Formats: sequence, C-alpha cells, structure tokens
Amino acid sequence: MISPCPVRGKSLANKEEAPGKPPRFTKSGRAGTEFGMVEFKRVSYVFGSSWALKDVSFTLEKGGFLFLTGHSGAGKTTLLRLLYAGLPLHRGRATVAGFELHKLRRRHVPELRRRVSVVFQDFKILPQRTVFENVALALEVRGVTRQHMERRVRAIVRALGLESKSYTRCAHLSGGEQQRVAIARSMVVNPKLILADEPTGNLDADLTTDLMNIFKQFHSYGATVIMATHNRTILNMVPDAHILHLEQGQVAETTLPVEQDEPHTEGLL
Amino acid sequence: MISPCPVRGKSLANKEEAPGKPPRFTKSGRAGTEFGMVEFKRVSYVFGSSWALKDVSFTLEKGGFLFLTGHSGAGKTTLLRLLYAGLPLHRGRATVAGFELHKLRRRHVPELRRRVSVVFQDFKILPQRTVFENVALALEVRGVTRQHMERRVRAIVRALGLESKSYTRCAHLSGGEQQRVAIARSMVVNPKLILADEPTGNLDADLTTDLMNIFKQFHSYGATVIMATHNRTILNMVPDAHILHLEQGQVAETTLPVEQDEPHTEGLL
Amino acid sequence: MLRFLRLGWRGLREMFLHPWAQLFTISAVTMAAVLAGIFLLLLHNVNQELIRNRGAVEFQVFWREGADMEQVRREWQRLAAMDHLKEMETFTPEQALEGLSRDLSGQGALDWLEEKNPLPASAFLAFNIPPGDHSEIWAKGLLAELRVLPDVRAVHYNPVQMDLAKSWLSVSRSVIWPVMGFLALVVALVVGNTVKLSMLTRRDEIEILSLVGARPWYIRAPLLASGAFTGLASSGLALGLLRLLHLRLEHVLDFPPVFLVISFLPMEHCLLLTGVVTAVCMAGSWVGVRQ
Amino acid sequence: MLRFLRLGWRGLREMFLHPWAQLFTISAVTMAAVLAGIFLLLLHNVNQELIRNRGAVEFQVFWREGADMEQVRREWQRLAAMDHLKEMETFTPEQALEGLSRDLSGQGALDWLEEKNPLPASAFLAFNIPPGDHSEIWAKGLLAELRVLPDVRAVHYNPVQMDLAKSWLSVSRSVIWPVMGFLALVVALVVGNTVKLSMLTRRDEIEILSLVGARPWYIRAPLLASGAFTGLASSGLALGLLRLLHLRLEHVLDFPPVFLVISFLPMEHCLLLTGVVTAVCMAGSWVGVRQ
Ligand SMILES: Nc1ncnc2c1ncn2[C@@H]1O[C@H](COP(=O)(O)OP(=O)(O)OP(=O)(O)O)[C@@H](O)[C@H]1O
Ligand SMILES: Nc1ncnc2c1ncn2[C@@H]1O[C@H](COP(=O)(O)OP(=O)(O)OP(=O)(O)O)[C@@H](O)[C@H]1O
Ligand SMILES: [Mg+2]
Ligand SMILES: [Mg+2]
Repeated sequence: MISPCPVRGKSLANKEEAPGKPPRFTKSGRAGTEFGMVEFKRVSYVFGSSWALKDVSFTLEKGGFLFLTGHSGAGKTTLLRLLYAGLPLHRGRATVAGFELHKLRRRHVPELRRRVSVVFQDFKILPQRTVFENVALALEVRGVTRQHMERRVRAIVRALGLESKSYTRCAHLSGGEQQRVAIARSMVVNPKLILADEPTGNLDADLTTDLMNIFKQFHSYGATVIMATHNRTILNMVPDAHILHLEQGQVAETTLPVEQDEPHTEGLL
Repeated sequence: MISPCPVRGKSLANKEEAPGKPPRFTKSGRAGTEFGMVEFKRVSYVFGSSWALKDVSFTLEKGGFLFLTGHSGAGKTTLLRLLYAGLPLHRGRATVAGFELHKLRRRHVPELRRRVSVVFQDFKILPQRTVFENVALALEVRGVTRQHMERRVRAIVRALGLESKSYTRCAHLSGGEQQRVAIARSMVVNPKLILADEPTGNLDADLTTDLMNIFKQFHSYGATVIMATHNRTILNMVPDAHILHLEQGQVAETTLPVEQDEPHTEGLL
Repeated sequence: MLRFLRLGWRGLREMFLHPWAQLFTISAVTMAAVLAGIFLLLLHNVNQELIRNRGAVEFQVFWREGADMEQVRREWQRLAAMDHLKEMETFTPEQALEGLSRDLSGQGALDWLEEKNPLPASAFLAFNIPPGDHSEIWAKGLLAELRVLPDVRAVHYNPVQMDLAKSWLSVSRSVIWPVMGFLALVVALVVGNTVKLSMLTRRDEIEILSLVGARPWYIRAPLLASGAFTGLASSGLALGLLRLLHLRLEHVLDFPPVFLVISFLPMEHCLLLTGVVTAVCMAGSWVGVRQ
Repeated sequence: MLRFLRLGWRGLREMFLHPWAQLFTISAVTMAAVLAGIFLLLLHNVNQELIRNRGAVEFQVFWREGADMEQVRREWQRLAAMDHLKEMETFTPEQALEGLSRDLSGQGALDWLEEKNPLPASAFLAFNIPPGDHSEIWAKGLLAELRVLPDVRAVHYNPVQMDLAKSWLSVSRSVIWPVMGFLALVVALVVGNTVKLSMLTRRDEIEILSLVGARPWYIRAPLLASGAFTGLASSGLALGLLRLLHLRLEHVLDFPPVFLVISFLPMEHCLLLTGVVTAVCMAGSWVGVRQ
C-alpha cells in the first residue's frame, strides 16, 4: 500500500502555501475560507440555453468525503469542472482550495489545478506516452526532482497493479488500465483535494474495492474527496461519506448540512 | 420501445446475403458455417511479447447471448477486436457472421463490419457531429435511403433517452450520453450480431436496466449478442446467457459447451 | 454517380467541421501557389523577351563603290521580300556619310567629303532564325546567297549574334524546364504535406468510419472532394493575388531603354497552375487516408 | 535557466512522438524556404548586375582637327587620373580612321583618305556614378569640366544612360524591397500555417498539460524549442538544397556575350533566411498554443 503522507516527502499540494496560512491576497480570487474546504453558493451553469446546474449550494468541510450521484446528464461532471476551473464560474460564488472561483484570474488557474487532483471521466491521458511518463507528468509540472519523482511514481503504479505496464504506451492499454493510469496520476501528488469523476466505470468489483481503499486511505490522512459515481455498491464502502444527489442540475437530496440563510435573505428583500 | 425487426424495414445486416443461404465463395474468407454463429478454435493473440489471448476456443450458436467477463486486462476487448477484424487473426481459426477470419481479405473487412455491430469501450463517436449524425452514420455507410434512416434513427434515439440531445454535438455530451450514442449507433442497423464492450460503464442502474432490456429484445428476435462487462449485477438480468470468463488471456471458466476434439487430435499425433 | 455527388457534397460540408484546419490549409496552399505563380510570371516574361530577341541574325551588305544606284535599289526591293526578314535598313552613300558625320561630331564635320563621297551603298538586314536546329547551316546559306548578289562587294555577319541566340535556346532548354520541374516538385511537396498534415487532424474520423463498415471509397470520396475544393479555392485565390501583384507591377519596367510591360500569365499557364495545385491537393487527400 | 534547458530538451524528444507530423512540417517548411531562397538568389544576382552596370555615364570627347597631338596626349594622361573613372579609350585620328574603315568594310576601303585624314582625335570616357542622389548635377559638372579642356571641340554625352541608371535605382527601390517583403510574408504564412497545423495534432496534449496544472511557459518552452529546431533544420536543409541547385546552375549563363557567373547568397542573406524561418516557426508554435 502506498502512504498518502510520506514521512520525508513534503505534501506537494501545499508546496507553495501551507494550509491554514492566512491568504496573501484576495483580489486575485484567493479566499478567506480554510484551505481544503469546498463551498458552493447558489451556483448555476448554462450551456447555451440548457441549465446544466441550477442554484447548487453546499459546503463540504475540510477532510470530508462526498459522493456526487445522479442520472446520466444530471450535471455531476459540470460541477466537478467548475471546481478545477475547467469551466468559468459566472453565476453564484464558490470557494475551493483557498481560491474564490467567481473572482479567479486566468493566471491563477495553474496554481488552483496544482492543488486539486482530478480523475477525469474520459481519462485525459497522453496516448503516446508511457504509463510512467503519464503519471510522472503531474509531478513534473510541479517541478519535483527526478529521484523523488521516480520513487513516488513507482509506489503508486505498484499500488494500482500497473507495475508490469510501466513502460507501455497508454495507447496500448486496456480500458481499465487507462482508467487506473488516470487515477494514479491524480494520486501521485499526494493531494489534499481529490475530484474523481466515475473512477470505477471500467473496473471490476475487486479492483473497485482496492481502489476505494486507496481513496479511503487518502481520506483518513485528511484529504477531501469528491467522487461522482453511478455505482451504488461503492456508496456503502465509505461509511462517513456524504451524498449529494443531483437531478437535472439541481440538488435533489443530500446528507450535507444545508444552509438556509440565502433563501431567507431573499425573503427579506 | 423500438422494434428490432420492423415489419416494413428489411433487416439491414442481411441486405447482401440472406441468412441460411449457402456461402457463395469460400476462398475470400467466407465460411461454410451458419450465418450468425461465432466460432473460435485455439485462437491466440500476441502484442509484442505479451499474450493477450491464449488458445481460446468456444462456439456460440446463432441467437446466443454471451457475457465476456474477466479482470481488467484479461483480454476481453482483444477478443472482440478480433471479431470485427480490428486486429488480424494470425493464430488459430475463427468464424464470425459467415466470414473466416483467418482467411479474411482486406477488401472484405467493410462487409464484415456491416454485419457486426460494435459498441466500443471508448465509444469511438465523432465529437464534432451531432447525435443524429453519429447514429445515422451506421446507416449512411450501408447506403440506406434518407427517409428510412430518419425514422430508424429517431426511434432508437428516443429509446435511449437522447431525444432532447438529437442536434447537440457529441463533444458537448456527458459521458453517459456519449455511451448511449455509441449504443444507439450499433443498434440502429438492426444487427444480427452485436458486440458490446462494457456498454454500461458510464450508466446508472436505471439506465443499465433499460439498456439491458433493449439488448434482450434484440436477442429475443434472434440476434446474437456478445457483451464484455465488469458489472456483475447485469449477469443475472439475462437468464439464458452464457458466460466466458477470461483470465490472463485464457478461458478460465465457461458455461458454453466446450469441444474436446482438438486436444484429442493433438494427442493422436 | 448521384451517390458519388452526394458524398462529394458531404465532403464539402464536413470541411466546416474543422474550419481552422481548413483555413490554414487553404492559406498555406494559396501562398505556395502564389510563390509558384510569381515564378511562372517571371519565366513567362523572360521567355517572351527571349523569343522576341533571340532569333535575329544580322547581316551588313556593302555594295561596290560607284555601283548603279538604280540597280541597287531594285536589289533592295528583292531583299525586302525575303523570308524571315525581320528588319531592314538601307543606306545610300549620302545617307551613310550623313550618319557617319553625325556619329562623329554632329556638326557636319565631314561636309567637305560630299563631293567625293568615299562611302558605298549598304543595307542592314536582320532575319529571324526559323525554328529548328539547323540555324547555323541556314545562316551560312543566307550569307552565300547575299554574297552572290550583283555588285555586292562584302557581306558582314556577326556569328556572336548566332551564339547568343543559340545560347539562349540552350539556356531556356537547360534551365527553364528543370527549374519549372523543380518548382512544381517544391509546390507539390508543400501543398501535399500541408494537406497530409490537415488529414492528420481527421485521422480519428477516418478510423471511425472504417470501423462502422464504410467502404474505402465512401471514406475517400468526401476527402477527395474537399481536397479538390481546397485546390480550386487556393489556386483561385492565388491567381487573384497574382493579378493584384501584376497590376501593381505591370509598368514598373516600362522606362526608357527597357520598355518592358510585364504581361500576365496566359490562360494555359493559369489552367496549368490550377490543375497542378488541385491534383496535388487531391493526391494529398488520397495518400493522407493511408497514414 | 537549467530548468528551461531541460524543458527545451524535452520538446526535442517529444518531436519524435509525432514523427510523421514533424517530418511533414520540416519538409513543407524546407520547401517554402527553398522557394524563398531561389528568389533571394535571383534578386541577389540581378542586384549585383545592376550595381555593376548601372552607374556608368559615358562621354565622348572630340578634339579640334589638327590639334597638337602632344598636348592632346598630355590631356589624356590627366583625364586618366580623374576620380570615378571606370573605363577610358583614346583614339588618335589614325586609329579613328582605321576603326572607321574596319567598321565599313574591313578591307582598307578608306585607305585613300590617309593622307588627308578628316577625323579628329577623340576619347571615350566612362565614369561610375558616385553614390548619392545628385548624379545629374554631378554629371553636368563633369560635362562642363570636359568642355573647357583646351582644344576640345565637342563633348557628347548620352543622358539616356543616366536615365537608365536612375531607373534601375528606382526599380530596385520600388520593386525589389516590396517583392522581398511580400515574399517574406508569403513564406511566413506558409511556414506559420504549417506549424500551426502541426500544433493542431498536439492540441490534446496541450489541453491535458494545462489540466494537470502546467504553467503556460511549461507548455510553451518545449514547443518553442521544437519550433526552433524545425526552423533551423528546415532552413539548413533549404540552404543545402539551394547550394546544390546553385552548383548545378552556376555556369549556365556563362556564355559569350552574357558572361554571368551566378553567385551564391552572401553570408548575411543566408543568416537572414535562417533567422526569418526560425523566428516564424517559433512564432507559429507560440500562437498555435492559443488555438
Ligand atoms: N460543453 C457542453 N456544451 C453543451 N452542453 C453540455 C456540455 N457539457 C455538458 N453538457 C450538458 O450538460 C448536462 C450535464 O452534463 P454532465 O456532463 O455534467 O452530466 P453528468 O452528470 O456528468 O452525466 P454522466 O453521468 O453521463 O457523465 C448534460 O445534459 C450535457 O448534455
Ligand atoms: N495495442 C496494444 N498493444 C500492446 N498491448 C496491448 C494492446 N492492446 C491491449 N494490450 C494489452 O493486452 C491485454 C488485454 O487487453 P484488453 O484490452 O483485451 O483487456 P480487457 O479485458 O478489455 O481489459 P479492460 O476490462 O480493462 O478493458 C492488456 O494487458 C493490454 O495491456
Ligand atoms: Mg459525467
Ligand atoms: Mg476492454
């Protein structure tokens, strides 16, 4: 098993700013909220004329574990894309990893993305590169030294059962293997906030269990996890997880504490 | 619900050769076996130095339903790729849809692919085209007239709940929607042989049930179905289905009748 | 046939799915075609100049002093009717003296010679070399013919002139066609590569079509149509640009001793350019499918 | 800095992930550069010819008949030492008569004139026009200077010659630079589009890098490096091809009256070509990231 918090390796996500440190500047989109917390306030998103998200509000405390559920097309991926600035936030306010998304400047996007590790639904791995290179990419981008990189990549690749494929091009991998590469890449940076979009779609039950154990381990070491999934069986694997169920872009059901102040404020106006 | 065998529409898969008709020429790779039957005899496949399939033999009768199971990387996709001539067959003999794969000529590949409808694990849809265009593509390629095409495409798109997205580019669809487009494209030609690779990976339980009902309907009208899947719950949805469990490229377990003659023959030599 | 047209039409519509790639391709091809066109324009004009000047062999015929001017004039008339004659100038002794005098000082310096003019009657004849390789022999024949005219004392002819003509011919043979060929090759490479490169952006599409059972020509017909469109559009644009350039530069060499009005490419050259570019684009699309 | 170098190195290695696209790009860019190079070669040689010929103003100086030849010879010596003199030919009356006689018939036709030679002493002077725009005034000054020489009766000078020189100057100003600019633009477009097109094949890669948190320069440095490599490799290849072409065609115009040995591009032009192509390739890579 890999250790999410190696004793010697520093936590990479926090390389530039220690958690809890007061924000240095707020104009640029840095928030005053605690690092690692995710907060949405009446967030909406429109594609052309169709609402992918409508008035979504929730607060996930630092170290929380959230399952995003909902039918196909409910808006799960859209919500996650907003979180890593894959889509610009126009309506509502959101805070993630110490950044205020509604104020986010273009040049701060890379910084945000280094704090948020994403497992993409369509993997987004480089087909012409090897497994090792793909996983190492996340570290390389963060300027990690070569030796440290090798050690961490090997560990995570072994943990996901891809050892024998380390030097295979990703174009030559099976669907499940590609998905595991995507997961490995997001895990290797020892993230404090993990967004995983349907990370088990191409994996069988055994691998799914293994994988959920890895996520749980990261979680137990303090990482915040948001996972979109269709797989009902995994919902029970994390006992203390919250669930946010989306229906046509709206929050239909949730086990998260819901703040009622905003509609209240509206009533006052 | 769409009708897999429309009264007026002719079965497209058989457009060029009626089932049961004796094969016209065998040199080119057409087989003497009955159309619709799938037969593998000691088939192996090597990628570089690693065996993706090893000595796989099975026979699936016409109208059969087969689940391919196995861990990630077991060789399910490789087996399916051989069936639609996505990989060349070098070792062993195989017959599918009236074609002998080990003798198949390049110019007969399109003909084979018109008889075999495939749902690809990575969808393989055209991101810049609309849902309608993507689904219609399978018919267009077969030279179907415009009116007939429209009717069928609309029916299948409705059946898969994509009606409201008909004129959306596929690049703008959610993962599950894209998967359904891939399924719709394979279904629209009213196929006699369906290969589906992990068709429910991005779909929730309700949609999966709906989808399996469509597959079962095709099956009940006489189509042969081979489906690779990790999802154990769907195995029980088709009571009369066979299962072929692969492990590291070899048949580990199967409910199909296994022929024992080949090892026997070997023993005689 | 109808189906083929429909596929072609589809190809054209599909170009708009990759507008950027198409735009890049068309502009790159256009520019390559413009470059080729400038070369063609240059060669065409140089060639025209050569054709206008190359073939002339010049003879100077001197009659005996005191030859009967009546007879000389009759001979002049006969000479004026000769084949291939391009230019003819005749000088009576008086004219010759006047010219000489003018050449020397312009002030009637030789007026005192008028009474006893020492100069003979003469004629300057320039002939176009007729097509064919035997110009040397032909010129020798002409020389002999002129020498035996009655009362002719001497015929001068300048073989350097012949050399020049022959050299130009050999230049236009040994340079212009190889250069044109090389040029065509270069344009073909640029255009072909550009088209192949833009095909790379459609590789997935081609793969998917083949996976759903499309026959090769079903895949190729639209690509050929869009290749043809790219070629036609690009060469059309290129010709337009060339024409603009031409209008701008038409009279730039039209000054005193040169008097060269640059002429535009003739129809055949335009068609050639269009044809080559279109063919190359279509070939590029065809080959691109294999990659 | 070290990091930057490492990124550049990575860019070069990554080119081999898309060997086809790179090969296409390099060959298309090479060909565009070759085309541009041929133009440069042409312009360079034409320009050299112009510079060699343009500046000559020619004077013909005639002395009075019966002028003292001793004094004339002394004047010739003075003339021979003048500034900017390019060519000088002198004729005593005897030489002039001999030349005239040779011109007329080549057979001593004017031998009877020898005793009473009507021709004056003369000199032919060709001057290079010194740099600067006042050539007209300068030539007028020279004319006046020559006219006042003792015993000089007349000085002829051909203003057409001056016109020609001036026209060439204006041509090379009004045509050559605009054409060069246009050419550079065309090459930039072809090269830029080719590079951008090949960037399209790497669009996914760029998107993924940005999604995992790469800073813009982390994405760009490798692309710039590979752009620079493409540019250098292409222009190197292009110069090689040009040199081959040049070796093949060097002496093709070196025949009797032309005697033009085509010279290769000077170092600055080569560097210019390399620089422009490389810069354009790098700019193409830079812009390609935005698409
Ligand atoms: N780029 C886009 N342009 C237009 N519409 C889009 C775009 N992306 C997503 N949509 C639409 O927004 C809605 C929500 O999409 P989203 O990807 O968030 O769904 P999802 O919950 O992730 O579904 P799935 O489980 O199928 O992945 C869908 O109806 C989808 O068609
Ligand atoms: N093009 C290829 N080149 C080299 N190896 C390959 C190639 N395609 C597949 N493989 C390898 O062959 C093995 C079988 O792959 P296959 O795609 O058939 O697995 P699978 O059963 O479909 O797995 P999954 O459930 O993850 O999709 C895997 O180990 C894979 O890495
Ligand atoms: Mg999704
Ligand atoms: Mg698979």
